Amino acid sequence: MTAVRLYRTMALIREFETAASRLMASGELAGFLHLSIGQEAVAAGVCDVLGPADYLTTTHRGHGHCLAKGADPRRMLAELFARATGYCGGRSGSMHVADPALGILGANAIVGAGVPIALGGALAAQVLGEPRVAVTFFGEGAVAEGVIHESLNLAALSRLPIVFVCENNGYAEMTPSSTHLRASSVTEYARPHHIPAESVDGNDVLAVRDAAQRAVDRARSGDGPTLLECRTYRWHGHFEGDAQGYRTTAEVDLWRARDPLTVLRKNVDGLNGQFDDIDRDCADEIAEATVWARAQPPAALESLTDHVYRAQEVG
Amino acid sequence: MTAVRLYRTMALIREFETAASRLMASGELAGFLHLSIGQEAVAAGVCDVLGPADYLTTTHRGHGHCLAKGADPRRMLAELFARATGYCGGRSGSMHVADPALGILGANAIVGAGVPIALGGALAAQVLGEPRVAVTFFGEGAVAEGVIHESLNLAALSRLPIVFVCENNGYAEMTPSSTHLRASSVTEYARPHHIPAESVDGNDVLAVRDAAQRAVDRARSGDGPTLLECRTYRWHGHFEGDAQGYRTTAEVDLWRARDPLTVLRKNVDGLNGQFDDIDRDCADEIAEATVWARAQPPAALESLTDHVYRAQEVG
Amino acid sequence: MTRRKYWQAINDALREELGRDERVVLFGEDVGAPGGPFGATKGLLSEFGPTRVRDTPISEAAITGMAVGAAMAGLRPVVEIMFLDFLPLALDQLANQAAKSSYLSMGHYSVPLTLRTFCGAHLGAGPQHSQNLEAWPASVPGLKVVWGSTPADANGLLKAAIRDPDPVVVIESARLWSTRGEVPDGHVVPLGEAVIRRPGTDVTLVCWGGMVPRAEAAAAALGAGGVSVEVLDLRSLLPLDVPRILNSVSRTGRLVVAQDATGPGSVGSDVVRIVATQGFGALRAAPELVTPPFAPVPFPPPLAHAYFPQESEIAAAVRRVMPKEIAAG
Amino acid sequence: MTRRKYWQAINDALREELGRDERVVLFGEDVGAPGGPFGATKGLLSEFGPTRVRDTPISEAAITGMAVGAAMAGLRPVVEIMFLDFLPLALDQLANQAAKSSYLSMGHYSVPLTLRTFCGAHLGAGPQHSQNLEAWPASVPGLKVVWGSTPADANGLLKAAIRDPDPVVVIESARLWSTRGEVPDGHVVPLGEAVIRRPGTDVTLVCWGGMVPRAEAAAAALGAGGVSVEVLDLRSLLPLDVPRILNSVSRTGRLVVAQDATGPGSVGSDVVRIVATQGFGALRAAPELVTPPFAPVPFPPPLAHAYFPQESEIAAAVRRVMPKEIAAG
Ligand SMILES: Cc1ncc(C[n+]2csc(CCOP(=O)(O)OP(=O)(O)O)c2C)c(N)n1
Ligand SMILES: Cc1ncc(C[n+]2csc(CCOP(=O)(O)OP(=O)(O)O)c2C)c(N)n1
Ligand SMILES: [Mg+2]
Ligand SMILES: [Mg+2]
Repeated sequence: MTAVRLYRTMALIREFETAASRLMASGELAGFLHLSIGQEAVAAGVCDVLGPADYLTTTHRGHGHCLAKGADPRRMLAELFARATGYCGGRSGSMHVADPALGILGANAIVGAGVPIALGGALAAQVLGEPRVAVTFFGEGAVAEGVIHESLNLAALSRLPIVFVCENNGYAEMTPSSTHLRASSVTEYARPHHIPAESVDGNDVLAVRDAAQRAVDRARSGDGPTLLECRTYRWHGHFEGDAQGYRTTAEVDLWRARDPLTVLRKNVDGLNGQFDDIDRDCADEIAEATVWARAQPPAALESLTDHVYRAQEVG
Repeated sequence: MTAVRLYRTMALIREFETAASRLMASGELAGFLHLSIGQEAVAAGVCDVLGPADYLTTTHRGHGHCLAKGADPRRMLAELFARATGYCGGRSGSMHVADPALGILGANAIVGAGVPIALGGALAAQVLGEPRVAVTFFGEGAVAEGVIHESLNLAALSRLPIVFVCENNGYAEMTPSSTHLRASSVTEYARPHHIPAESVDGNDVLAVRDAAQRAVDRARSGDGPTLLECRTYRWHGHFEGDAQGYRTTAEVDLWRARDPLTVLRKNVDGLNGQFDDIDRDCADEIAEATVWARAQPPAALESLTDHVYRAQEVG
Repeated sequence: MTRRKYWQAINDALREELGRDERVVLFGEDVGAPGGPFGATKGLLSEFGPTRVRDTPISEAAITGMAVGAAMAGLRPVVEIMFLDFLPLALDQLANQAAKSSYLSMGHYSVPLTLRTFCGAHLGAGPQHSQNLEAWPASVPGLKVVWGSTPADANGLLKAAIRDPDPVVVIESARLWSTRGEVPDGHVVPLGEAVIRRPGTDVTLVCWGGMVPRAEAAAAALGAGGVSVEVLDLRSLLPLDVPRILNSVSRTGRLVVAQDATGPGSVGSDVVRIVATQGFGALRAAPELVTPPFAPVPFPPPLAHAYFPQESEIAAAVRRVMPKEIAAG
Repeated sequence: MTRRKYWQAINDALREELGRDERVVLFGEDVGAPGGPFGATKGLLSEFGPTRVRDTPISEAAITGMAVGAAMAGLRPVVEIMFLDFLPLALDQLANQAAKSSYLSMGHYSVPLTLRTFCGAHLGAGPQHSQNLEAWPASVPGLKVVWGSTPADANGLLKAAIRDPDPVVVIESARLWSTRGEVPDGHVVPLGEAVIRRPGTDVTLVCWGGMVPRAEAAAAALGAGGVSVEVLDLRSLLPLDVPRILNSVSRTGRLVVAQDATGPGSVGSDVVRIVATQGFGALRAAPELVTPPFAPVPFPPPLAHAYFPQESEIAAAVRRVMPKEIAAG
């Protein structure tokens, strides 16, 4: 059943990132960690209407998207732990999860850069006549990067099977959206390209899923791109450790009160028992995954220069 | 009188570029030459409402803009001839005319690149509290470059005193606009940034001037940027020597029939005698300028490495 | 074996690859209906159709990014960046994305894209259309960079690039665009192999791309004067053919590198550095790097001529590394 | 003279320049209200107001272009590109515009802009936040590039950059962010001058930026073992201080360059090339260039540690260029 599946995805992301946050705080993880806690409905709603063959690119804040697309939380945690059995052999960390089996072309640490890469997935589907679509996630801050406008234009001109999903969480690092963008909705940026666009409540997973279904159907039937703006909020800082001087706890609390998991509980009747079970299951799954990942062998020093080239002939 | 002044500017550009075309055909000029014959009304109309202190950036097709801003045709021709007395000492050629005395921050051979540079002029005016505005010219093909969207956004956010002038001549090199852009008007790209925009007949110099006046007034009074689309057409190829297989002579003839100089003659009464005199004067002025420029000393070989740095201390 | 112009040999290679592998797609500014800004893609749109050969808007970053994604998704995209000078606009996608995807994904992905670009040096097109920026891509782990100096190499390197599983930048020379040469049938030039254009015993003269004819001319002139110059055309700038470079210098004991790029951060700087560090014992004289002055490229043909190293300048450098008595000869 | 952390010394320099010249303006992502992504612009917005200190959107190309135009129009803009890895996004504006404006206009314009950027190497932030791309700007005629390795130099070079009439790229090191040192009052470090961090007689060890402490440590360890290493901190990567480099090598006869950048197209490659071509006679052994392997930067700290050259690796290279009997000592 859809609501249960969606809840499960959100709960799993929530548990995964809550665990990651704890692991970072306790010093078990290195590097930068950008969490999407509070934004889970976007990942869950959009990816629910995708199959494993569909392409996906995401950002520095991409754990949720990858998990919702079907990524194994154990191998994702192993990657965060820099373990050899992580998605990238533990060598790339939080910001670069990629998996051909799931169509995940990659998370990305360069703001905006994943967007044209997703175009390429869509182009391949179009050229090869495959019924795949591509979805690219990006933040509202990324809309200031020129390459996104170039990509909207290209997608529109070639009627590429792609869905642009903007997670508008109100901030780019420590700076509020009003400093970055004049438009009151990111959907406005789709208009000049004549790309259909919709703005949805990004904390309402059913609304996100419905809008995503319309967009994916459009793409899959050859009618070209769509842009979805999902209005949401991140509960944690830009990265774990962010002092967050740029916002009030009152603002955060307002959004915590609109927890996407709670919203779904309220929107569907009589499933709280199942949801409680799911919460427990996910907590268990992530606890086990953490134990498993922690116990994995570390990224091998000998792997330092592996796979610089597919054809390993360059010194 | 305005119409006479505007006619004079257009006629001067027409003569200048017609001469340049001939000089290129006869082998006297080197490099690439991109002419704006047929588009003169845009340069004349816009620059007529600017003063020498206002900033301007333009493109590979920028002779008209520079002349309309007040550039000396002799020194411009000298630059095309690669003569030492040209605007850039003859060292930069057709695509890089620049002159601080006229606020010309430079023509540019990189599509789109002049646009953010003009923002800088506008920023300086704003910071220093000077009543200057900046105008940036670009083609409709350049609208596909991301940096233009970044620049629109920045200008809107900072309410910069700038006017974005898009000369929509229907082609980018050998490819028609429909291959580059989905929007039916370039003004659409201004909307998401909440930048006022107007589309005008780019062959009607009075209409261009009126729209430019509104835009410049807005900028000068602190109300921020405007985008103007001027719909026009280039009679010559993308560059001199272009075989132009991508369009019909019928199409060119249609636009030749809408010659901006003729349009002005039709739109104002009783000035044909003056206009004829102006035609003759401009022909004479350019003929003399050509003779002068040709006779100038060539760009000095010894200047090869001059001015790489302002402080010439690097070897 | 056919006699072809440089640009025709490129056109042939593209046609051959589009014909033999339906995963090959072509896109870029003016590459479709117009047949390429300089003719290299003539006829390909009508032959292979608009799904596989596409005109794109002027969006260097996005079209390169699209090529990256398409390559990851199973196509063999060939994207064109009209001038090498515009590469900075595509460089994030090239250096931060294409080059790193295989490494980042621990080899789960590869990025078999080919990026063709045109070095406008010697066209008289001025400082933003004449730069030799080959060292930028050639310094990025994960990329490969090649540059043919003959129609045969332009053809054979391009085909090898398209067939290669890694991202390859293929540079083409305005300077050589209309030069003619034999192109063997089914010609493919393996990436990473330099070639001796002229054997010699006194001095190794390293060059590539548009510089090769000037280096050959200098060598011929010097040969007539009794100095035997070995002309080594790198063809592949990344990876460099270090064994062939060292082998040549081990025989000659003398090295001159001639390039159209300015010195700092250049491929020629690397060649000198590699020989100095790995072939020091073989060097019988200080190596020389012949470059333009450290300045942008001026527009006027006479200044551009003075700017780019010419035969006489190269010959003078060769003479400088020779012992006095022979050099004078 | 005050004891300051590296980032505080940067903050001091910005405050001083904003205070002494009202043409100085600051902009970039998070530089205003947040006080900079890493604190370097703390307090400046409130002190100098939103006209002169601005938060910008994430638009590296446009903000760099805006800085170019602003500099041409009489301001002294200081623009921040958050990580050196993002420089490609700004590179057209930097290399094709800022660098060429003076040349193209025959000196009618100059572009006194300062571009500050942050090298994230050693932060554990992975392959797109850890690159040492200093050679790209340092290879462009018309630009200057500096990189301080101490709080005093970070301060004094930044001020010199802001006062300089030409476009200057100022790199700052994550690795050194919290290191402490004395900063003399009114300190200004002239662009283009290297400094001897430790005098020595046996080997010249060239380094810069985040590498300097490791080179100094290696030199100290070698000194204890009887090898006298002269540590030369370049500080300025463009222009290079060729006289000081050659002078040092003329005294030591031996050269090792240690860098966090990969080898091809690097500043270290240039240093070796310059010494090989201009100081060949002084060289008593093959020079060495110590670099990471030719690969992207891995994320895990142990792998990153293995990737970047450490003290022991540098010391080993120094020993290799020394005659056997001394090196063993
Ligand atoms: C090209 C580039 N510029 C700047 C950064 C630094 N940076 C990382 S995340 C971020 C903010 C992104 O904001 P947004 O797109 O809204 O995504 P969010 O973090 O809110 O999910 C910035 C500026 C970067 N990684 N890449
Ligand atoms: C970044 C960049 N990409 C491509 C080019 C090659 N180019 C020169 S002019 C041009 C077409 C520009 O079209 P448009 O903006 O409409 O101006 P128009 O020539 O019509 O005046 C192109 C693609 C360039 N100079 N710079
Ligand atoms: Mg955001
Ligand atoms: Mg046009």
